[in-house]
Parts: sequence; structure tokens; C-alpha cells
Amino acid sequence: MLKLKPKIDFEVSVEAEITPQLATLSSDEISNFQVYYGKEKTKLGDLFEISKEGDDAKLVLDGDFSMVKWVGARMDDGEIVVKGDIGDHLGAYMTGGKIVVEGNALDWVGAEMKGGEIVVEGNARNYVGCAYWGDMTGMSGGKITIRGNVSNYIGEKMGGGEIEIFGNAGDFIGTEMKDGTITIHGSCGFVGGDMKGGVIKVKGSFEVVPGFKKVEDGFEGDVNVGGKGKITQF
Amino acid sequence: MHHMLHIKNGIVVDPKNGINAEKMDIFVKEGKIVEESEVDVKEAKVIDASNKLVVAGGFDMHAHIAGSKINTGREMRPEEMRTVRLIAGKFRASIGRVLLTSPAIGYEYAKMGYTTAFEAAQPPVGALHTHEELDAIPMIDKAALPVFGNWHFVLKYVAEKEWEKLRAFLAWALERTKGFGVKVVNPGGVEAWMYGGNCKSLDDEVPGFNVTPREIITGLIQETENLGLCHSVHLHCNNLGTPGNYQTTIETMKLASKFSNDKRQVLHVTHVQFNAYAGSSWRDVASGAAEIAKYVNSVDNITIDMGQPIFGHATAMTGDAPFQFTLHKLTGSRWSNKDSEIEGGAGIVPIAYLPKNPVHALQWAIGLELGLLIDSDRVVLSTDYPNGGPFTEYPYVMAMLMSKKMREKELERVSPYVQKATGLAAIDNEKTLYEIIQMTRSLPARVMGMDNKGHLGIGADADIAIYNLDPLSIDTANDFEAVYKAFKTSAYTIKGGEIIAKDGELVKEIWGRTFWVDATSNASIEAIDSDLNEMFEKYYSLQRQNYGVEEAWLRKPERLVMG
Amino acid sequence: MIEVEIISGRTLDQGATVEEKLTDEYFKAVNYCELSEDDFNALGLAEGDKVKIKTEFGEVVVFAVKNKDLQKGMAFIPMGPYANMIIDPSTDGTGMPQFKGIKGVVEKTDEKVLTVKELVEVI
Amino acid sequence: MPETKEEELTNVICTFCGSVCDDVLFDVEKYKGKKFCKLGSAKFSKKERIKAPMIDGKEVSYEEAIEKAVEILLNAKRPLLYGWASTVNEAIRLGVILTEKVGGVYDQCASVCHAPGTLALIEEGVPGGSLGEVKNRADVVIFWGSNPMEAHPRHPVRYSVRAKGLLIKDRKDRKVVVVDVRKTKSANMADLFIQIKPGYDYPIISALRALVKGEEDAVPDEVGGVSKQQLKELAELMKNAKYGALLYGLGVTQSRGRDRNVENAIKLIQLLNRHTRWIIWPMRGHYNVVGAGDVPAWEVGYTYAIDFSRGYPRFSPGEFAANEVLQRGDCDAALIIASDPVAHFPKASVAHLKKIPVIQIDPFPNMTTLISKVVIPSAMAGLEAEGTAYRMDGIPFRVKKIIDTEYWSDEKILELMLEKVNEKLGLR
Repeated sequence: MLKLKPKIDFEVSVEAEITPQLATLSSDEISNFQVYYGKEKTKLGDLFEISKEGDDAKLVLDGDFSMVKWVGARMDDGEIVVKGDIGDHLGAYMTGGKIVVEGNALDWVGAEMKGGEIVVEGNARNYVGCAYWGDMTGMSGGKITIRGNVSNYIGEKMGGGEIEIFGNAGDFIGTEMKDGTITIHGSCGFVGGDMKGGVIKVKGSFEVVPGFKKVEDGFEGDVNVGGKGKITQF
Repeated sequence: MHHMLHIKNGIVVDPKNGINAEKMDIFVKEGKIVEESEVDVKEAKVIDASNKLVVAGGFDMHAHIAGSKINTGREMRPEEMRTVRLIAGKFRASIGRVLLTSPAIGYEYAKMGYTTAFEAAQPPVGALHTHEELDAIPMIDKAALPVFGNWHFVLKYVAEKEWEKLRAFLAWALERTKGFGVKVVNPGGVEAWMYGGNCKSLDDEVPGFNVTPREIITGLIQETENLGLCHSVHLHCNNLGTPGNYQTTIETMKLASKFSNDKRQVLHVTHVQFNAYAGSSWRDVASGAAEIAKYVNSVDNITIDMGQPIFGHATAMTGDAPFQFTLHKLTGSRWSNKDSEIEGGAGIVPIAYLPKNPVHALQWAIGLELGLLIDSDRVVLSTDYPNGGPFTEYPYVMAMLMSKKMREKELERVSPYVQKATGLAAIDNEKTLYEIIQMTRSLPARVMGMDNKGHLGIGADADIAIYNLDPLSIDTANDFEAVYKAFKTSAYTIKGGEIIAKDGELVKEIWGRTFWVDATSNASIEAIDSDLNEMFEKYYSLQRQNYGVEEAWLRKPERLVMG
Repeated sequence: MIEVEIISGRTLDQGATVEEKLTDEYFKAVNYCELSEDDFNALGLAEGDKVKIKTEFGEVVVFAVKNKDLQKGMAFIPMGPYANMIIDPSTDGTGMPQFKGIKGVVEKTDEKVLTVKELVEVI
Repeated sequence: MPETKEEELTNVICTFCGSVCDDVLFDVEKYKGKKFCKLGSAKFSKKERIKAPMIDGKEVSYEEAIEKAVEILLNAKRPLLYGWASTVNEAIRLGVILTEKVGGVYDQCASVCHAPGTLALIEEGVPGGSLGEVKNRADVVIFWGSNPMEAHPRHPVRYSVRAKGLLIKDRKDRKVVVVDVRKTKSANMADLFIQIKPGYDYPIISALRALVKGEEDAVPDEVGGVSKQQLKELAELMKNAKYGALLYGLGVTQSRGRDRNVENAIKLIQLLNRHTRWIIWPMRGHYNVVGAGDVPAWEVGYTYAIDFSRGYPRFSPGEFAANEVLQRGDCDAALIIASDPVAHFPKASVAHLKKIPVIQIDPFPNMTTLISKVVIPSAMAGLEAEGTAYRMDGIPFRVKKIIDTEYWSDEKILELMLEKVNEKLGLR
């Protein structure tokens, strides 16, 4: 297990593509792991206090990591626990393992993720499980759970997997979605535009965009793309 | 600073001068290739080229490297820009998968031993933009071909058979756009697209003008020849991308039969692969390459380039706006379109060539068939970058043309449809190194009418590529991997007498020239003066006085005066 | 106090003074809020009166202007520093703040309309 | 004093809005424009200038100001270089290279104007055309969330409403529609005005798509304050156009839905092209905001929101657009050129700008001047400096220098800054 604690309040954002695999390296390797502080190329050890207990693939991030980006990106196994807030791109492209954030997350949680699990106890913002600009498919496997609220663009171009939001969401939920499930326990705005497939379930209020036809248990569409997506209230 | 070079003991292949793998020394002074006696050997920097191939710098005569099309392509495809080739430092940051930034274009050509590249389609009203991008490409010499085939002046003058005016217009437009030659894209078809249509045959009438593609092409060849331009009409045929279109292509080529020119072709038909389909639909589409090859080989006034697809990502971008819309409907992919004043239009659609896709495999095979079946002094190697894919894979095409064994290996991974619908598997021809150098150096230079390019004779520009390949010992038919690797990165790339790349690393950033053709003394511009005023007043959204590009605005212009 | 939906945007006067921001002309071009006739009257406003506009994101005092073409419930403020005190700064991950379509309330006030320089100071 | 004859005036190219009118005239002696609209006249008139370069309000030489600016940029961990839309391509190009060298963030005014359209372009492309084609061919023109009468006053006359051309010989040959949330001045010149509920552009466009496609059942009786009947009529009007042009404005990009509104509109245009010809184009604001995106696109691959902290460009509007950078407090210095974010950014963004050292380059004092540590005055392009600018439809113009000035051009200022940066970084 490897524990990281910021040494300073970051003036500008830090990019640290750290995965649980880091915990299996030697203390020297960990300390010398390259990160970016603004335009400065620097070492993990220069920005964070490092304490290592054993070699199991687990990261504990203790403190305010809201300015730290790309944590858990591309991880394939192991565990990350964030005790505070976390920055953008948490678990982007991840294929396996588990991330738990006890605070809030920013944008791009689980973007294009293929497997594994992400749980955010607080809020997340935009682009949860989405595709990066110009890419065809967002999240395609695994599960993302947000206990709080999220903002816009949730599960866009989603090709599989599951997103569950316990709070409210903003607009553009499941836009151009192809497969998978999005569940929202609160309310949200525009839902399902250009949806080709998959299921969106909302408990509270929501706005279906024109292009969906009413069916027995909800709506089906988007007819504008010949889609067979399902939107239901539960 | 070494102004003199002594390239020692290289094995020279220089088709224009009939040199085939001869061990010799090359001397360079002030950017030119000179006699040994011109060089103070003690002062000259010596490059040991022992056992290495020494050739003229590569010449890409048809690529889309500058202007609003490639730039819109970049803007619509950020996923293309995530490939990092070089981190900023002594050189600029260089990025791009197939679509490259301007610095990356110059750098990648240089690393591959190419020293000249021409932008093959410049929207005339956007000429200044095209030139800004050309000016942003380091390392190589450049030029741009403005597009004429749907320009209302051309349609009007051809319809009225006002040949003198057409000639004057060509000269005026080349001067205003600082252009190099007469590019024609789907003549008449793009004007028809403004009404939702197209011109798929040579005899379709262009809406609003009493004129057909046949007349436009013939008229433009005639006046390009009368104007005495160094490059011929450069034609993207009608009916591109349609099964059965090879017949349109041959019919189009026949339009050149009554013209001839001692120095060069009178018609260059470009990226012919896209215009070489037999069959009647995408279900029974087949190769028409053999028929086209037969025709091209039988005449001496036509040249072509391949338009070879490379498996992987590409972006279709042409002035053939109706075709681009068809492609968008076929693939469901993103689509940009630009209708451009009264000059024509353009479109952009991302594509990927997949080896297992029957149509893509067919296109790949047809490109190779054209390259293999057509005489090496009539067919230029091109991918129609980025339409067929990256120019950085020219070495792949070179190696494929030289090795049947490599082709057999590649055929195993592509759709079996190729076996049925093309003759590729049965072609035994293997191009020689000499022929490949011809197809990438001397021929493109001749096609463009550039006497100082594409060869290593005395007086030629000192644009030289040295490769880790010994022509005297290499077995190009069997050692295709070595051939590919050698051509991917030069041992040395020398541009205008300066070493700009070495062993695949950049050495020095330099800025090449932009050539443009001034033929205004061969025509009477006054003849069209009042027409220009009238058309600008009525149909353009800008003033005639603000139209065009001044030489002073360009980084390193070079005017070629047509005598 | 009435509820409104606030739109900010270009006007001819704002555009014509945009390169001279420290002048009285610019101040005049951007320091007001247009309301519908109904809302204007409902607030008991007269020409030259001031209103305070409040949203989730801030508040600002501007002059009130009656616009016959504007529908009830809509408030229009020329783009610029006054509008920017109350618009939604969040970009929702697009980089673009929401300059148009913000819910807020308008009330009559006697407070001063700050000058452009004073505005910069209070931020 | 008698009017000077037109032929004695100098042809200039207006450097105010995206219409880039190139038929306007300038009387050098009287320092007065002719044929300009109100916006252009104002720009081409005498007004207060920044007198001299300043550091902390104290007048210094250009060289000293530039030296200081370079020091600030190089010392910063993450400088933001923002603005660019009101200068020429030659300056923008140097600015992009400068940002690359100092490892900063390049962003430009589109990020608060039409950048959502750029995002839509990424998703769907843009089926467009030049303004000359609108003038020549468009028998239906829809202004959607755009108000040319106030933002581009000569656009209607030169290009879109009353302009005559190849197929359009008279105003009656063209149907003009305005779609907006309020009755703007432009609505008054339209043949048809459709008032929509704020924030409902997206579903309205979805409804139009369904109607054009013949999927009436998927459209409710009312969408965003517009009746189904009215939507059906609009869909029919669009389908029956010979050549339609949808010209959208900030009403679409700055309200709920932003880029998705534009993306949806592009999908509508794609669909309409299966029936007839349609184009869509943004009514871009600043005279060279197109160049501010096109130049970085060819130099470094992206149009805005570009980060160079890793030595190569990356694009992410949600992280690197100026307002995100500022609201996150994620920059520790800023160079602002040809723009005024203090006036045009929301309060929350300005608050951070006030905390960090700001360098400003601009011909005119503005609100950003008030908070800047280093102020560098520059020549006004189109009058005192020449260079290339792209009209809203991408057509390039060389704007002119017709008056001599002591002020340095943006190009000259940035050239020296880049030279100093290269020197300090030990490059060449």
C-alpha cells in the first residue's frame, strides 16, 4: 500500500498518471516517478509525502487532490482510495480495478473506461463516462457510481457498462448512446438525444427531446437516427 | 556553415541522366549540383556515402498539405492530433497521426528524403490562406495548384468559345493566386452540386451554363498549351468514386489525343485509383486498372498518379464536393462542405481503409495495379495525401511495387474479394529501384515542368537523399523489409545544399521556396478586364482590388516566367 | 420584485463604444437593463430609475429601460461588465460560460450604479 | 468643408466585425471613414490610446516592457496567453509559437463566442459556404439566435438579406426567417419571426429533424414555446428551399445546450441536403476570430483551449479554455492581447485575473488595462498595421496600413518577445 499526501497547496494543476501499480515499485522508483506541475517536469517525491507499507497494489491519496489530474488513468488492476477531492480524468481509459473517492470529483470521470469500478461519494461534474473529443465511443464497460450530483454530458456515446447517479444530473444524458445503462435517482434535463440503443432510467423529472415515441413503459428512440434506445421512469 | 559538399563514393541512381547504380561522387556548391572543378575539395564537407543509395530528393507532386481543406480536417479531427512526433525544443512540437500540423509536414518529408511537395488543390479565393500554410511548412520547396474547372469565368468562356479570354483568365488567375498550374476537379460537377446535382458523364450539361465537362476539359487543355505553362492540365476526373467509372476516365483521357507537347504530357490525370472502378454497383465493383493502364501505355501525352490507399486512417478531402457528400451518406461519418463564391467547392469526410473490407481492399489493389501495369515514366507514386492515407507510407508503396513476395504476404491479410475482382495476384512485374526512383523523382519533376528538380545532373538543385541501401547488392524482390526501412528514414536529406536531416533526426530547420508561374506576358489580360469588373461587382462578395496574393506577402517566393 | 430570465448580448451602442471602455459613452451603452412594459410598470419604475438584479451568481445595479418589443419575464442587458456580474460563470466543461438564459430577480433600488472602474474594484 | 470625392479616398478593409467589409473608404486627412456602419465608423475614428508602454503604471520603453513581459511568462508555472481575435494572423502565429515555447495555454476569444461551433464541427463537420454563395444563391436565409442588425450591420445588405447575385435578383426572391428568444432589431426585417423559449434550441431542432424526416409522431404538440403546426411550416419551408442558409449566432452558443445546439443544427442541415441544398455557418464576431483558430490549427493542430505544459499541444476546452483556467485558479500569469476579458468574462474569472501578473497588448485602454502589470500599446491593424485576417466565412484578406504611427505592431512586439524567449531558453 502506498500513501501520498500533498506537501504544498498546489498553485496550478498537477498531472500525475499514477495507478495502483505504482505501489508495487521500490521507494526510489516511486519518489522519482515523473509528474508535471504546470510546465515543470518534476518528481512525485517533490510534490507529495510518500509512505509505503507493503507491496500490494493499493494507493491511498490523503488530502486535497482536486488539482491533480489523470489519477488512475489506464489502470487495469488494484485499488485507489481518495480521501479528499480529486481532479479531472479520474480513471479515464481504465480497464480494471477499483477507485473510491470520498470527496468530490471533477470532469471526465471514467472517460472511455472499459472495465473496473469507480465510486464517488460526493459530486462529480461533466463528461462522466464520455468519449474524448473526436472519439466514437465513450465508456464501454465497468461501472461508475456517483452518490451526489453531476452536471452535463453523462454517458455520451456510451457503448456499454453502467452509470448510476444518486443525485441530480444536468443536460445531455446518454446523448448518442449505443448500449449500456444509465440510472439517475434524482432529476435531470435533456435526455437521450440521438440515442441508438441502451437504457436510461430516471426516478425524478426529466425532459425527453423530440425524436422519442411513447411506448408502454416509457419512450423509445431516437427516431432521428433510427434508434432503439429506451428511457423509463422508475 | 558549409556551402560546399562532397558526397563521396555513393551509388547513384539518376534516371533522368540515365545513371543506374553507378558509384560516383556528387559535388554541391551554393545550393546547386556542380562539377568537381567548381568545388574546393579541401573546404567542402565530405559525406561518406559508401554503399549507400544516392538519389535526388523526393518530389511529391500531388498532396493536400496546405489551405482551408487540410486545416478544416485538423479542426474537425482532434483525435488525429494526439500522436506526438516531437516535443518542442530546438525544433517545433510536431504532432499528427495522418493529418499533420504544418511543421510536422515539413519535418516528416525531410526525414523521408523528400524535398519538394505541391499542394494539389488551392481554392482560388482562399489563395492567401494556402500560401500562409505553405509558408508555415519548413524544410521543403512548395507550390500550389489553383482549381479552375467550376469557376464561372471558365464555364462562361468555354460556353462562349472565347479562347483568348480563357487564356488570359488562366494567366490572370495564376498570377493573382500565385499558383503553379491548372488544376481541374470534377469539371462542371461542383457547379451542379450547388443545385444538389453532379456531372457524372462528360456530356452532362452544367446547370446555368450551356457547357459540358467534355468542353471544359478540352478548352482548358487547349489554352494551357497555348499559354505555354510548364505544367499541363492536372485533372481530377468526373464520376470519381463510382463503380464503372473507369470508362469515364478513359473517355476523358482520349480528350487529350489531339494535343501534344515535346517536353511533357498534355494531361495529368490524378489519383486514378479512385477513378478506375469497373462493375455496375458496390456489389459487383471490380478493377478497371488494366484497361486504364493499357490506354495510358499506348499514348505518350498522358501521365497519372496512383492515389494509393494505405490501410488505416485517412481523411477524404477534395474539391469534389458532391462526391464528398456521397461519401458522407455512405459512411455516416462527419462531413464538412464549402461552397466557395463562384469558384467551386470542397468537402471533407474522415475514412479508414480496413484490409478486411472488400471495397477498401479493392481500392488498395487497384492502386498497386496501376503502379505495376503502367510504364514508370507515366505513373507517379502518390497516396493523394491524406485521401489515400499518409505520405509517410510511401516506402510501403515503393517496397510493394518492387516485391511480388511482399505483395503475396500482404494479400493474405486482405479481403479475398481482391482475388476475384482484381488482377493484382497475377501480376508478376516487379519494379526496379531505377523505376521507383523515376516514379518518385524524375517523373514528377518532368510532369510539373521543373527542370532543376528530380535529378542530380549539373545545375540541378542540390536536393539530395542518401539511403542506407546498396543498389549493387540489395535484392529488392526479397529484402522488402530492408527496402521499406531504408526509405522510411534517409541517412541524409540535403535541401538546397544543406543537411536538414540525418538518420531520421532533424538537423536544421530551413525554409524552402514557393514557386509560382507567371504567364501574363503570353496573354492579353486587358481582354478580360471589363469582364472581371463586372463579375466581381455582381457575383463576388469581395472587391476585385482585394482579391489575390502579392509576392511580397510570401516568405520565399520564386516566380517562374513562362516565355 | 419580479422573476426574470436574463439575456445578455451585443447592441449597436455597445459595439460602437467597445474600443473606448473607459469613456462615459461606453458606461451608458452597457449599464442598463431592458424590461418589458408590463414588468417595468409592475415594478413602478419611471425613466431613469435603477434596478437591482440578483441571480445565484451575483448582483448588480443598473438603470431600467422599457422595451416594448420585449416579452414579460425577460430582461436584456448589453454584454459587458454589468451583465457579467450576474451571469452563470460555469462552462459545464465546454469552456463557454452561460451568458444567456439565467434566472434572476429584479427589484427597484436607490443604490448607485457603479462606474466601470468601481466595478473592477469590487470584483 | 466639401465632401472629399470617393475616388480620392483610400480603400480600406474594416477590422471590426466578422463581416470584414472590404469596400469601405478612409479619408486620411480628415481621419474619417466612409461607407462604414456604426461599428466600423467607431473603430476607424480617433479615440483615446494607451500612450506608452508601462510597468506598474510607470512609462517605460517597448524594450523594457517586453523584457519584463518575457520574465513574467518564463517564471510562470502555467501562463495563459489569451485574446488574438482582433489581431492579424502574422501576430497570432508568433503568439502560438510563443505559447509553445513558454509551455503555456493558448486560448482565444472564440472560447466565449463561437467555440461551441468548433466543438460541433468535431462531432459532425460543418456543411458550409462562403458569403458570396449566400448572396448568389440563398432563397431562404434563417438567422438563428443571431442579430445582424446590431452585431453585423452591413451583413444583410452585402451578403444575406438584400444582397443580389446570380440567382437572387430581388429581395422578394429570398425568404428571411429570424428565430430568437426575443424580438430583436433583426426580427423586424424578417419575413417570418419565430419566438422560442430560452434554452430550448436543442429540442426545437430535434423536432425539425423529425419533421423533415417524416416522423411526425415523435414530435409533441408544442416544443420550446413553438406549436407543432408552426414547426411543420418551418420544416416545409426548409425542405422547399432551393438553397438555404442557416446563419447562427451567440443565442445558440451561449445559452443552454451550447455546442449541442450547433451539433443538432448541423445534423438538421445534413438531413436537408438529402432533399435540397442547405448550408450552415456561424456569424463570427471579431474581424479575425477565424484566424485566431485557423492559425493554431495549422501550427499546432487545434483551434483554442490548447495547453503546452508538456512541450506538445493538447486540446481540452473543459480544462484549457480561459474561463476554466481562471475559475480553477489554474494559471499564475497571463498575457492578454487584442481583447478585454475583464469586461467580457464573468466575475468569477476576473477575480483570478486580478490576483496574477497580467501583461496586456492592445491599441486602446480598456478594463483589462486597469489590472495589468505590464501594458504594451500597439498599432491598430487595418489602419496603422497590415496583415492577414479571415472573414467569418474563412475568406482571407490582407488588411492595410495606411497611416504611419510610432506604435509597434502586434507582430513586431511578439517578434521581439519570441526572440527574447528563445534567447533565454538557449534556443538558437
